Amino acid sequence: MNYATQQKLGRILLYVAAIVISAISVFPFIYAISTSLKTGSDLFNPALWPKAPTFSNYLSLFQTAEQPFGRHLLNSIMVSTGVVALSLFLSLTAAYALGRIQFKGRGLLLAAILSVSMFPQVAVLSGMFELIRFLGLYNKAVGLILPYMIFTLPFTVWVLTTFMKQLPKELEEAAIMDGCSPWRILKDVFMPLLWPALVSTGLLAFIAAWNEFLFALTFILDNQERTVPVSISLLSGASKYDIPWGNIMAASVIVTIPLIVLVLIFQKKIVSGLTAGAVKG
Amino acid sequence: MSTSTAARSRQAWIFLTPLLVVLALVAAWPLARTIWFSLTDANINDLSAAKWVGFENYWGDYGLFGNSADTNGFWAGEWGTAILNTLKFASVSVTLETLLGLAVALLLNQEFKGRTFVRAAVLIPWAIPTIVSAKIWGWMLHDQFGIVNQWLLDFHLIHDRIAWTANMDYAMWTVVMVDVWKTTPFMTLLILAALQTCPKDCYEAARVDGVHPFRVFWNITLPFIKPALMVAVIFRLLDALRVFDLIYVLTSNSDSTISMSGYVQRQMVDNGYVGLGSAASTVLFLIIGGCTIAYMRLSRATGRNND
Amino acid sequence: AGVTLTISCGTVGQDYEWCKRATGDWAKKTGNQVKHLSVPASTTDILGLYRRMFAAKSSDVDVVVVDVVWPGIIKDHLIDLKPYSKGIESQHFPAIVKNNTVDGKLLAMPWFTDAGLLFYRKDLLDKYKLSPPKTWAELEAAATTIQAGERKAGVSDFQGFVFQGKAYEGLTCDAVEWVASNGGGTIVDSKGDITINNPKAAAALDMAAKWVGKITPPGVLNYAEEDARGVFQTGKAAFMRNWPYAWSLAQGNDSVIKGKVAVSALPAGEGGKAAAALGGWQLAVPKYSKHPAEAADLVMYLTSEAVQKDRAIGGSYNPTYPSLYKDKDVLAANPFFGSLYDVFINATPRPSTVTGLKYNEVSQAFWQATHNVLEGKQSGADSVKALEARLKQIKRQGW
Amino acid sequence: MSQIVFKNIQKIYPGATTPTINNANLTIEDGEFCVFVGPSGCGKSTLLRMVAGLEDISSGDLSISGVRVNDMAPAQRGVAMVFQSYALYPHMTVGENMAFGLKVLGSDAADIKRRVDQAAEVLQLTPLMDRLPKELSGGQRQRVAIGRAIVKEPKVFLFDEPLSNLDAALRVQTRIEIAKLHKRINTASMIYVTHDQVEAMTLADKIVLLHTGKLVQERGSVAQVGSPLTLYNRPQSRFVAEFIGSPKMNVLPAKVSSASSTGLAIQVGGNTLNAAVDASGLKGQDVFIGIRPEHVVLLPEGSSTGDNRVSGRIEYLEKLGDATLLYVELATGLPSITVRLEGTHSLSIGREVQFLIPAEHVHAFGTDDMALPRLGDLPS
Amino acid sequence: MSQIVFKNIQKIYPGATTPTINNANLTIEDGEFCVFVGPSGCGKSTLLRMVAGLEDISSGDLSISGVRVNDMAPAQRGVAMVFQSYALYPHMTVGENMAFGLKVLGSDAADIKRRVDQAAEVLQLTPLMDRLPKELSGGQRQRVAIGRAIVKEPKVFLFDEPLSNLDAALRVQTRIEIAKLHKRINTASMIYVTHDQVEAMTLADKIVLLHTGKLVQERGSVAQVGSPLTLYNRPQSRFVAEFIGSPKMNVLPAKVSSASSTGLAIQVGGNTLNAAVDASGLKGQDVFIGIRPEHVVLLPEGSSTGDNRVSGRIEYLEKLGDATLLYVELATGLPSITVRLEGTHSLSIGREVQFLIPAEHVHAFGTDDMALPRLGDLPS
Ligand SMILES: Nc1ncnc2c1ncn2[C@@H]1O[C@H](COP(=O)(O)OP(=O)(O)OP(=O)(O)O)[C@@H](O)[C@H]1O
Ligand SMILES: Nc1ncnc2c1ncn2[C@@H]1O[C@H](COP(=O)(O)OP(=O)(O)OP(=O)(O)O)[C@@H](O)[C@H]1O
Ligand SMILES: [Mg+2]
Ligand SMILES: [Mg+2]
Repeated sequence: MNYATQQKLGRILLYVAAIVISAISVFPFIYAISTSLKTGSDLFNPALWPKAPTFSNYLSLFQTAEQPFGRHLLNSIMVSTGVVALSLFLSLTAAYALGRIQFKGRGLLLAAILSVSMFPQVAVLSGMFELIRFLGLYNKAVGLILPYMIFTLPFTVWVLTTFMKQLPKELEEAAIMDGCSPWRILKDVFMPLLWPALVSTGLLAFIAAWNEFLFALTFILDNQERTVPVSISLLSGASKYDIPWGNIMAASVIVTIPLIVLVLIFQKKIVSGLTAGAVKG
Repeated sequence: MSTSTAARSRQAWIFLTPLLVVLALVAAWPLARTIWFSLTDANINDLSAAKWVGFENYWGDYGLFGNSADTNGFWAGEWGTAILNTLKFASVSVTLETLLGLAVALLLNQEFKGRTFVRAAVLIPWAIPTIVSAKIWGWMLHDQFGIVNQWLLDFHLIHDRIAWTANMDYAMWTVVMVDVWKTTPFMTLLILAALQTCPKDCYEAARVDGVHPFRVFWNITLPFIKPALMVAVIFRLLDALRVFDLIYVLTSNSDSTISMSGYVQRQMVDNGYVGLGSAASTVLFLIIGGCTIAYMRLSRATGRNND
Repeated sequence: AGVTLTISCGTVGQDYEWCKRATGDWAKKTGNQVKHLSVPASTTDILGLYRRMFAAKSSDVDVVVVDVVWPGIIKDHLIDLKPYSKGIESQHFPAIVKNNTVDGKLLAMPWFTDAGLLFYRKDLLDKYKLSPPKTWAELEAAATTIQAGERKAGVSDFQGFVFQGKAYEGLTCDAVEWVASNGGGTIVDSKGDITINNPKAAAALDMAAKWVGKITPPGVLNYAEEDARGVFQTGKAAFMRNWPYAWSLAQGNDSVIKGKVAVSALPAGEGGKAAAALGGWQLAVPKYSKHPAEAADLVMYLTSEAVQKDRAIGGSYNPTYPSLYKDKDVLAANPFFGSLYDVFINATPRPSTVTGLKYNEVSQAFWQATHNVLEGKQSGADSVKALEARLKQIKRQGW
Repeated sequence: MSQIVFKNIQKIYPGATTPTINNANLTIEDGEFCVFVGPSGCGKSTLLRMVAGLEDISSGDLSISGVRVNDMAPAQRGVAMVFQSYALYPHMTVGENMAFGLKVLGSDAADIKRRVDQAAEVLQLTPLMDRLPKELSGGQRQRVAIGRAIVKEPKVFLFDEPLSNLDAALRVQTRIEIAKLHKRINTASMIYVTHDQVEAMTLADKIVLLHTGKLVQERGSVAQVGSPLTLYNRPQSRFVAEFIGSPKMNVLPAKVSSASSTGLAIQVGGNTLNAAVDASGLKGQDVFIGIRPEHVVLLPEGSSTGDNRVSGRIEYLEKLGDATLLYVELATGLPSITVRLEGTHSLSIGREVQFLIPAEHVHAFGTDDMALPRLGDLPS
Repeated sequence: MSQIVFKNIQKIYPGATTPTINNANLTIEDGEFCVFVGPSGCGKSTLLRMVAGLEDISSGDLSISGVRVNDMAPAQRGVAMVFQSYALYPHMTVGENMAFGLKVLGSDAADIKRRVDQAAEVLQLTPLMDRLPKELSGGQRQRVAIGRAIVKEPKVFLFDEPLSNLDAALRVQTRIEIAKLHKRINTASMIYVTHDQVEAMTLADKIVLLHTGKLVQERGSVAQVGSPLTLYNRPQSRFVAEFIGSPKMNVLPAKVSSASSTGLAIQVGGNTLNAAVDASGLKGQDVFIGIRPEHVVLLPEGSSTGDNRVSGRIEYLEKLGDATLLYVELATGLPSITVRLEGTHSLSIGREVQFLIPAEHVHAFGTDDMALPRLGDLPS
């Protein structure tokens, strides 16, 4: 087989794989969309497409004044953005120290940071509850940013440290020779090169914060201040046993969309910032 | 490198301070509380009435280990099963996720039309809240009106509906499958970022050398992404060992699939035994720590440490 | 200008609408204000939330809804309503009042009640010329006949009987019904003695295990209420054990079984008498409320006969006043209330009050033991024996 | 059998407006040692990478051993390459880097070891075999890159500036090693990119000089192809003449006083110079004459003036040990010229000196910058 | 005021057992142009990086302008550096790369633009200002790296092989540009690492030649410090003699027949040679004599034999255009020697030839490899 046909075949395989993977990934989401367009007994019908599609599930989400879903969306966006911004900032600076400077106790520190996220969330809940009340952050959406650090920080610090380590030493040296302060090196030289890592970890941290349930449920009682996962869990049907599938699916579809938008926005950054051309060998 | 090592490490601590302050703030108190509670008989009903009991929660008639109720041996008991279940779940799902994540990341690293779309599509499973996606899958896998059984029937792949989440032979694998579906994007995204750091010229050298793509992957790509891969696996491992939501929603906290976190949840929240639950958390913490160290040792041993 | 109370009485949907209406009326009447605290849909989540708030002595909520099995669990955090009830509790179902009374304190006022019922397809019973089953054996026989017939007729996945078999509180309810109706007692008796290790209880569990894979899909081991209803409401099952809520949904306009459904009391066991698990909700006032008097007044108002009647008519909530089951307005709206009066008044409570703080653990051990039997991992006899040992360990020095 | 033929090769980098390589036509014979030279950025690496298969060919045909390879995978072309950026595998030690290509081919372990050890010996890498690339000096990295190619003994070698970071001694030694390698495997063709004239001159069977800048568009990428001495002695254009030779050729504008097929007489700043070139094709009165610094002869002080003599003032002077470079200011209006004298001389800046410009060493270029054919029997 | 003093400097890389730099003592005067040369891997870059502050000093003192800088941050030392591996910022364009250092210093925008444009002009980078490093050729990257240092006009310049990827013309031009820069900012000291002898010779006020291998341990890192011609004419040791000069000096073992302070007579393969060296300090009968290829004189065919004459057979020959290199086999037992002849000669491989080895050009080394002082007035 010659190279050209081989390449063509490779392309075809590539597309097939891409289609299969996308299909598997997206299918449950499609299913969620389809369910969100169903009501009543139609919900129990396995058919993919609803008999009588309706947007009533979406409308009802935004029509309940006591459960302001729109407001909850805003809260979630605010909290998650805050979490990402703060944890990226904190971990970027820390990663610089941990990844590029050899100092005593570095390994121990990394281990300690990692161990923070080794406890199950329920276990830290009561302590955290006391802490939140003590700090006066109880019942405030922004107050969630702080407790969320407990699970985003170890992750972002570790990932960024790893990536930071891999940048060529010569670049930092060149920047040092140019008179850059460490902060400047971080900001002007490393950060642009770390975009793929920053965006990836940022997205993952965002999603983690966006989907967090337990803290959000426990630390917020005020209806105005809730975040979406809790909001979804508060959706209920006509009675205690009746699960409002249609509404839940509609809400899930809505909460997933901002994340898709984020991915599309940061798309380019996920693949860029290569170090090509920087140094020899 | 650079000038005085002392000056550099001073800088390091300056850069670390904000992080450490925040971490101390959010983590120190809750974690200390957990460990302290684990040595008391605290009950959620009245935490202030907690009494020091030493290691009774860990060892003894009513403890995690050496519990007199484990008449059929420790591993048949509730806690023993939880440990086994969790280890089984974590090892299988993390392995699968890593392999699949790698494959998908390699795919996404190629240039092709529609890459943008696929990249967004691949992330969707991770983006849907766990509780919701578990419910969607629960619904899709429902033995009677789930679409999966329906399709399998329609295509004559099975002739009886399968009770995916109820049948104990399938339940664990179903949970693993859903977890793989859900968290592969996490691996994918991190690996993809790592793939971006591989220098292009090495690939060119390999191409000229006629290195088989598999070999390129094994000898060039893998060493490059290994540090990032390790971190990704560690965090997946951490999450998998603490799995709770997914199992809880899909199969409920039944003894056949209960995880260690599920056990903690059960003791601490459902039963209110904060002391015992905290002890279980602490043991879970130690097990996770042990697994992480074992994993790091193992992967360091299988390759040159390029630190 | 009055005080502001916060009440947690259900989330969106019907519960919330009714609650809001009634509290609004009270607020207008008394000049106070009422805020609503929404809680998650899942009962477990609600309880977890409350317990954490109580542990923090939070005064964020003044009136809480309380599941029928909770009074024992949160007894230390609720005020005694006796001083405020002025004896009105005697007009409610005594079983519920007893359930709500711990150590002589009336911790919660009954708000509405619930009980397990048998739903069946009267069209199919007619088709196969069967009468509604009075015993489990009859149910099994009828289900077998109908299932075989329907499958032959082409509905390949038709099921005889569906219930709640998932390892959760719902299974405890179902299994309590089986055991109690078979004369096997209530796990722990009112004195606190563990009674579950008896042949009748074992037989009841064995009986249920026999259904699985025969008249019941294996998937039932992971069914909650909605799963069962889903199967039943799509016309794929002949019998269903469920709560009254399924009634109005099954009779809904888009339901394929609309008009083909009937409800009856659950069957009885051999030589036993029918038993229905007691469900339902109460209202209570946490100790940490800053306005206990006003809060108690609100509770009394919400649980008053007039309000309950309203809710029964408009929302099919089963009232806790026996008198309302004879009220013709109520009966007009809910025809089966009358025929099922006995079921409601004799509903079997789970051993929650007596086991107090440890109820959840007891229930867990029980449903797990039942689940094991349903799975076929253990025989009923082995299972109840092991359960007894487990319960003894849980009990330690006492409940 | 590894003849390499470039036919109308063109390369336009994505995003670029003008081609980097334009209309390149070239044949490298089986077993030939071909050196690409040219100014920085002229496209030497690009051309080489096209042969390797690492760079798409925008148009034209490239064939190796008679087979069109435009669409053939690099691995199938049977080439080995040394990269300008080294492209060492950072996770492999020096030894592993060198062995990797062979391992991939499935050679047996003993053979690999033998070949790697031998190459390491030659390149003085033996003590470094267990180091990682990041622990090497620049020159050491370069040697590893060379070693990696050498051990493979392919049919076409591609070298991109393989010696540019080596010291003189090692450079000579490695150069000779490469020449020997070429002799030994005498069916292997080599393409070698360098900017070092000595390397080009000593190694090449054939030198390919590439144009840069707008000449690429005007005249195609290839400026001249030929043996080293042909390029040195008979440059086809002023571009070639100025590029080959170091220090570079002095070029002066001149007025023609007489021109025939046997010679050219010109006026440069008042002096008459004769040039042994065939000027029969010359049009117009203006020419440029060229004379290499090493061909200018210093006349003893007080020599008589006459034809082919120029005088000037030493502006600056560099002593190289074995030679001395003079930068001499001629009459006003003329560029200053460079003169290379053998050995060390006791001259000083500011002194007036007189030179002989031998007619047989004078080059002449028309206003189109093309050279007039030189007369006489020149080595090639 | 930017004198740089190395005092007993030692560098041991972490994990290494022997020092890479050992006992280096050296003073670079204010405004001096100092070139480090030495074999590949001898520690030139390491030494340079220590001045820059990028490499810890294991022991010893380094001072700039009289201040000990061992622990001073690189940025405070007032140095600019060109890296051997370029180290361009990959995400910045050529223009941004060059401007970055100035921006960091807070220079005003107009000034930055002016200086960058000017440097770009000199380095022929103007058309490439908007490209990213990955879109540049090797030589172009190197020029950007140089540009980045030049624009900063610091008081100490550090260049690590800045020209190694440039073609001859550009190389000369950039070299002159650097020399001019040095003249212009004549308070700036420069340290320049190169392996190119011509560069070293033409640029250096002072050359520092470094030892490699076990000589580092035995004699310290610095082999000899001096002006270019001193190193060429009066190498202190055989190491220096062989390193400086290209092709390298021929060294032959010899037996002493007579030795005095005014000369040395030796026997090489049956011939008697005289050397103009002060042999008074010589111990023992064995010496090595050295003669540079360019100092060997080809005698016309049939010349009479006599002192200072050797004959041999041409083994191999390289034509460089302006010169010819002969590799000549002498009597058996002796290494073959290299001879450099000016111009092109009609010699062929295999021919027997006779050479004169002028006594005044002969170097002699004791068995300890140290040179005997040469007599006469040699340029320096
Ligand atoms: N990080 C390191 N760890 C260990 N050894 C190193 C390290 N960096 C350099 N070396 C070794 O130190 C020696 C000196 O290196 P250096 O880069 O200074 O050499 P150099 O004189 O610049 O050589 P070149 O001319 O080849 O660039 C070399 O033998 C090299 O292998
Ligand atoms: N990826 C690219 N995109 C755009 N232009 C490029 C790219 N790579 C190289 N070029 C340009 O193409 C021209 C030729 O580059 P090439 O690397 O072939 O030069 P070279 O002759 O090898 O030069 P050097 O001797 O400096 O290495 C240069 O002007 C360079 O700027
Ligand atoms: Mg190049
Ligand atoms: Mg170096």
